[in-house]
Amino acid sequence: MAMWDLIVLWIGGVMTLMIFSFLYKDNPFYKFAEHLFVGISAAFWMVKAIQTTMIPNMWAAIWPKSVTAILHAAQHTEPNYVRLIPLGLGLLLLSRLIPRIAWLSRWAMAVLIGFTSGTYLVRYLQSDFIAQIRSTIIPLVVITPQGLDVIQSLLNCILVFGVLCALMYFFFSLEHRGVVGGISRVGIWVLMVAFGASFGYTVMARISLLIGRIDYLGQWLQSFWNIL
Amino acid sequence: MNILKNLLFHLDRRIIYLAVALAVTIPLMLHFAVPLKPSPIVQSLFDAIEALPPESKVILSFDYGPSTLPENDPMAFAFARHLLTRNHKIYMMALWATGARNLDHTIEQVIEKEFPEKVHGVDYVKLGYKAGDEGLINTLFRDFKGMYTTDGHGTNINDIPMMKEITTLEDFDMILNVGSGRPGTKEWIQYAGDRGNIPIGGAVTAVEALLLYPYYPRQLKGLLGGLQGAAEYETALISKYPQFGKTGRQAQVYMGPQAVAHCVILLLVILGNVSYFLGRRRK
Amino acid sequence: MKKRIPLIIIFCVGTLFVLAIFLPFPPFPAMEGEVSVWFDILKGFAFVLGGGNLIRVTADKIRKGHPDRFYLWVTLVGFFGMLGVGLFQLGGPIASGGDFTTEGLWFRRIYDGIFAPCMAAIFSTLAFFVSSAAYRAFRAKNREATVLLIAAFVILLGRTPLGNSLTAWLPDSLSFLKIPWLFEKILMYPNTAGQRAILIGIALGIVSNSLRLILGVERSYLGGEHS
Amino acid sequence: MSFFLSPLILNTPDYQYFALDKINLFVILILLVTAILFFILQARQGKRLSIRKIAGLEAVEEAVGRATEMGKSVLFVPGSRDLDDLQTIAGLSILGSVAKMTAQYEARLDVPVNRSLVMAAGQETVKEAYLAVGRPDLYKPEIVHYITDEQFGYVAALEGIMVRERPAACFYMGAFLAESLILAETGNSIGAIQIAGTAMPVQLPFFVAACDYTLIGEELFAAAAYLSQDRRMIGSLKGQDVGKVVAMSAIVIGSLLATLVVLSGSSFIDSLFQAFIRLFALNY
Repeated sequence: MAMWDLIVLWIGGVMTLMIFSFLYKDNPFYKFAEHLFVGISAAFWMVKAIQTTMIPNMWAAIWPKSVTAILHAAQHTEPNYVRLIPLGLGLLLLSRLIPRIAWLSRWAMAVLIGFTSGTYLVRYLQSDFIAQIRSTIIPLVVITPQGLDVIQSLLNCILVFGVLCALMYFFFSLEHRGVVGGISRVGIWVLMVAFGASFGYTVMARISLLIGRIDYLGQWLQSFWNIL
Repeated sequence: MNILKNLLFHLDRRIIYLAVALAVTIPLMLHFAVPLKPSPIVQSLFDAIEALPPESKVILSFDYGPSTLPENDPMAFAFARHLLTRNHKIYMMALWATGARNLDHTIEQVIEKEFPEKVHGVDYVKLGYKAGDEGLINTLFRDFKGMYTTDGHGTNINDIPMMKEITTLEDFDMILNVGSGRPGTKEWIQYAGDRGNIPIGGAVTAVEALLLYPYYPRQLKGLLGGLQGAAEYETALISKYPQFGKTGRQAQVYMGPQAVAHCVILLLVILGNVSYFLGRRRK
Repeated sequence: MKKRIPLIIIFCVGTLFVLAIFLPFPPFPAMEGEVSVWFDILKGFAFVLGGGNLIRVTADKIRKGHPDRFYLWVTLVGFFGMLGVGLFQLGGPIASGGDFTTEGLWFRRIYDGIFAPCMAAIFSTLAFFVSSAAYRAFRAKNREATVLLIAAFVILLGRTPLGNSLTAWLPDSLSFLKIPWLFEKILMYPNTAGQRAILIGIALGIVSNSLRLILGVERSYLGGEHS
Repeated sequence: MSFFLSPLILNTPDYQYFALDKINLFVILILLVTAILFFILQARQGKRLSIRKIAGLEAVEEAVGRATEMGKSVLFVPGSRDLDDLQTIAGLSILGSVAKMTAQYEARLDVPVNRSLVMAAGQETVKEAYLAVGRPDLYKPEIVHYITDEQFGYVAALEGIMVRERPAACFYMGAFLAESLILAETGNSIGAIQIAGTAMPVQLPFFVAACDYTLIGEELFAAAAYLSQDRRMIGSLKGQDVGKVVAMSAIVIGSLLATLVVLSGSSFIDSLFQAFIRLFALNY
C-alpha cells in the first residue's frame, strides 16, 4: 500500500470513529468531524458545480475557443448562444446581493418554478397515475387448466380492493364517518401493511451499510497490524 | 425478575446500539457465506441478459455514492462479469457525481483483474459522470454524443470504436442501472424505458427495491433488491459460470452478519412488545 | 409590477412545458433536456448565495463570541481549504467533466480520507436507528399498530434463514402459511396495493399543486399576497 | 447547435403536429384540469367548500404553541432536495404558514437548508410571512441559512443542531431520502413534537414509526391549502377528488371487464376490454 493510501485510510478510520461517537452522546470529537465535514462538503459540491456544469455547459457553450486548453472537445464545437439565457437568469438571481434590485431574482425563481410544475404535472400523470391504474386492472378470478385458482384469485382481489380502500382514505371531501369511515379504515390497514413491509424490508439495507463500515474499520485496524 | 422488568422498561438506546454492533462484527470476523436461491424477479433479469445476442450494447449506469457501496458494488461486479463473459459491450456512465469513483472501482477490481484480455474502447468504455441528473437521460435520449463529447479519459468520442454506431439512447439493447436513490432506476424507466421501449434492468438498495416492485414486469425486466438480491444473482451467475465460484461471492459473505443482525432485531421487537404488555398489566 | 411579472413568467413557462410533451416537433422534444441544463447552471450561480450565506453566518457567530468558536473555525478552514484545493487543482489537473480520480490529486485525497468516510459513517448509523425505532414503534398498541407489527415481523423473518426453516416442516397443502410464501405475497399484493394508492394520490397531489402554481393561486414562495 | 433554430434547418416539412400516441394522456389531463379549475372557480364565486380534518395539520399550531411556552425553538426542515422537486416547493409553502404562527407567537424559528436556491426561496417566504402578520421586526435573514449541498453533511449538522439547541417542535416537510429516520430518531431522543410530511414512499414508514404525526404523500401537497384556509386552494383539493373517482372507476370497470373475459371467454368482451385498457397505455 502506498504511503498516501495509508494516510488516507488512517484519517478515514479516525473520522469514522468520531462520527460513531455521537451514538454514545454529543461530544467534541463528533463536533469536530461534523463541522469539518460541513465545510469540506460545501466546497466539494461548489467545485463540482464549476467543473461539471459552469465550465463545460455554460462557458464552453457560449465561448468554446476560450476553454480549449482544458476541454479539448471544445475545439470543434460552434458557440451555442442559447446558453446566454441561463447566464442572464443567473445574473438575475445574483441581484439578491443588491437589496435595491433584489426583487429581480424572483424572475429567475419564477422560471424555475414554472419549469418544475410544468414538467412534474405531465410526468407524474403519465408514470404514476395512468401507468399505476393500468397495472391495477387485473381479473379478480384466475382460472388455470386445473380449475379455479382460489388463492391467486384471492390475492388479486386483495390487490384491487386494497388500492380502492387506500384511495378512499385519501379523499378530502368526505369525513371519515359511516361507510366511508369503514372503508378508509381498511385503507389505513392496507397502508400499514405497506409501511410495515417496507420498514422490515429496509432493515437489510441499513445493516448492509454498517457491515460495509465495520469491514472498513477492520481494514483500518489491519493496517496498524501490518506496520507492527 | 424485577431487575429484568426494570431493564426492559428503561432500556437505554445505547444498549440496543451495542447489541446491533456486536451482531454485525462477530459474524463478519468469522467470515461465513450464505448462498441463496434466486427469486423469480432476480432470475428474470439474469435470463434477460442471457437472452441478449452476443455483442449487444449495454449501458451500465453507476448511480450510487460511497454510502451504499456494500450493497451496490457486488451488483455492479456481478453485472460486469456476466456481461463480459457473454461478450457484450459495456458503456459505463454515472448520473451521480460520486458514482464515478465506483465506476473506476469496478474497472480496477473486476475488469482489469479478471478480464485482462478485454480492451477499453472496444469491449467496454468508461464514459464517466455528467451533471444533469434525470435531465441528462433526457438529453442523451436525443443526442448521446452531444453530451458525451469525450470519454472519461478525455479521448474524443468519435475516436472510440464502440461509439461509432451510437447516436441516441435508442441504439442500446439494454440499460442496467445500479442505483441507490434518485436519479436511479425509476428515472431510467420514466425518461428512457417508457419513452423508447429500451429494456431496463435495475439493481438497487433494498429500500429502493420496494418502490420498484410496481414497475415489474411491465416496465422493468427484473430487479436485484439489496444485498439479498445481489447474493441471489451471484448464485445464478456461479451456477451457470462456475469459474466465478471463487471471486464472485462478495454479497454472499455479507449475508452472514445480515442473518444474525436480523435475528437480534426480531428479538428487540419481541422484547418491545413484552415490555409493553407487562407495563400495561402493571397499570 | 414586481409581483405580476413573476406570475406571468410561471404561467407561460409552466404551460409551455405541459404542452411540450404533446408537440413532437422541434424544438419541443429537446426542450426539457435543455432547460434541465439551465437549471444546473442556475444552481451553480446560486452557490454564490449559499456559500456566501454559510461564510457570513459562521463568521458572524465567531465575531459574537459563540461558545463553539473553535468548531466554527474548523468549518471555515475546511471550506476554504477544499475550495482552494479544488480550484487551484493541487496535485494535478481535474479532468474535464469533473473526473478527479487521478492518482495524487489533493482533491481526491480529501474526498477519500474525510468526505467519503464521514458520509458513509453517518449513513451507516441508520442501522442503529432502525433497531431502536423497531424496538419502540413495533408494539401492538392498537389495531393499526398491530397490522404494522405483523407485516414487519413476517418480512423480517422472511429475510433470515431462520424464518425459512421455521415453517419448512409444514406440508405442501399448507404452503400458504410458509414464511417465504407469505414474505413474497405480502410484498407483491397488499404492499403493492398500498404503494400504488400512495403513488396515485401523489400524482393527483402534484397535478393539483402544479396547477395552483401555474395559475398563481399559490404563491407563498414569491412572498404571498400581502406586500 | 441551437435547438431553437432546428426547425428551420431541418427541411422535412411533414411533421406530425400532435403526439397522437399521447392522446389518452391529453384527454385525462384535460379532464383533471377542468375538474380542478371548476372547483377553484366555484370557490372564487364564494361557494363554501369544506374538507375533512387532517390530524397532522391540526397539531401544527399546538406544536408551535408548546415551543413558545417552553421558550424553545421551532426547527423546520424543507427536505433535502432542490427547487426542481415539487415537494420542496410544497414544503416551502407550508413553511410560509408555520412562519406566520412563529411570528404571531414570537417563537424562535430555525430553517437550515441544503440547497442555495431553496435558501433564497425560503428567505423570501419567511420574510413575507413575518410581514403579513405585522411582525417584520422579528424577521432576521439568518432564520433560513444554508449548510451544505451534501446530504449527509447536512444531516450531521441537523443532528448537532437538535441535540444542542433542543427544539421543542420539529417539522420535516418536503422530499426526504435516507436521512428521514436519522432525523426522526434524533428528534425523538430529545423529546420534541415531530410532524413530518413527504411524498417519498420509501421514507414514509420511518416517519410513521418515529414521528407524532405524518402527512402521507398527497396530504403533503394539500397541507399548504389546508393551513392557509384560502378558499381557492381548498377548491383545488376538491378537484383532486374527482381524479380519485376517475382512478377508482377505471380500476373497477377494468377489473370487472377482465374478470368477465376470464369467465366468459367471449371475444366481444375481450375486444371491449382491450379498447378500455388502451386508454391507460403509455403509448396509445
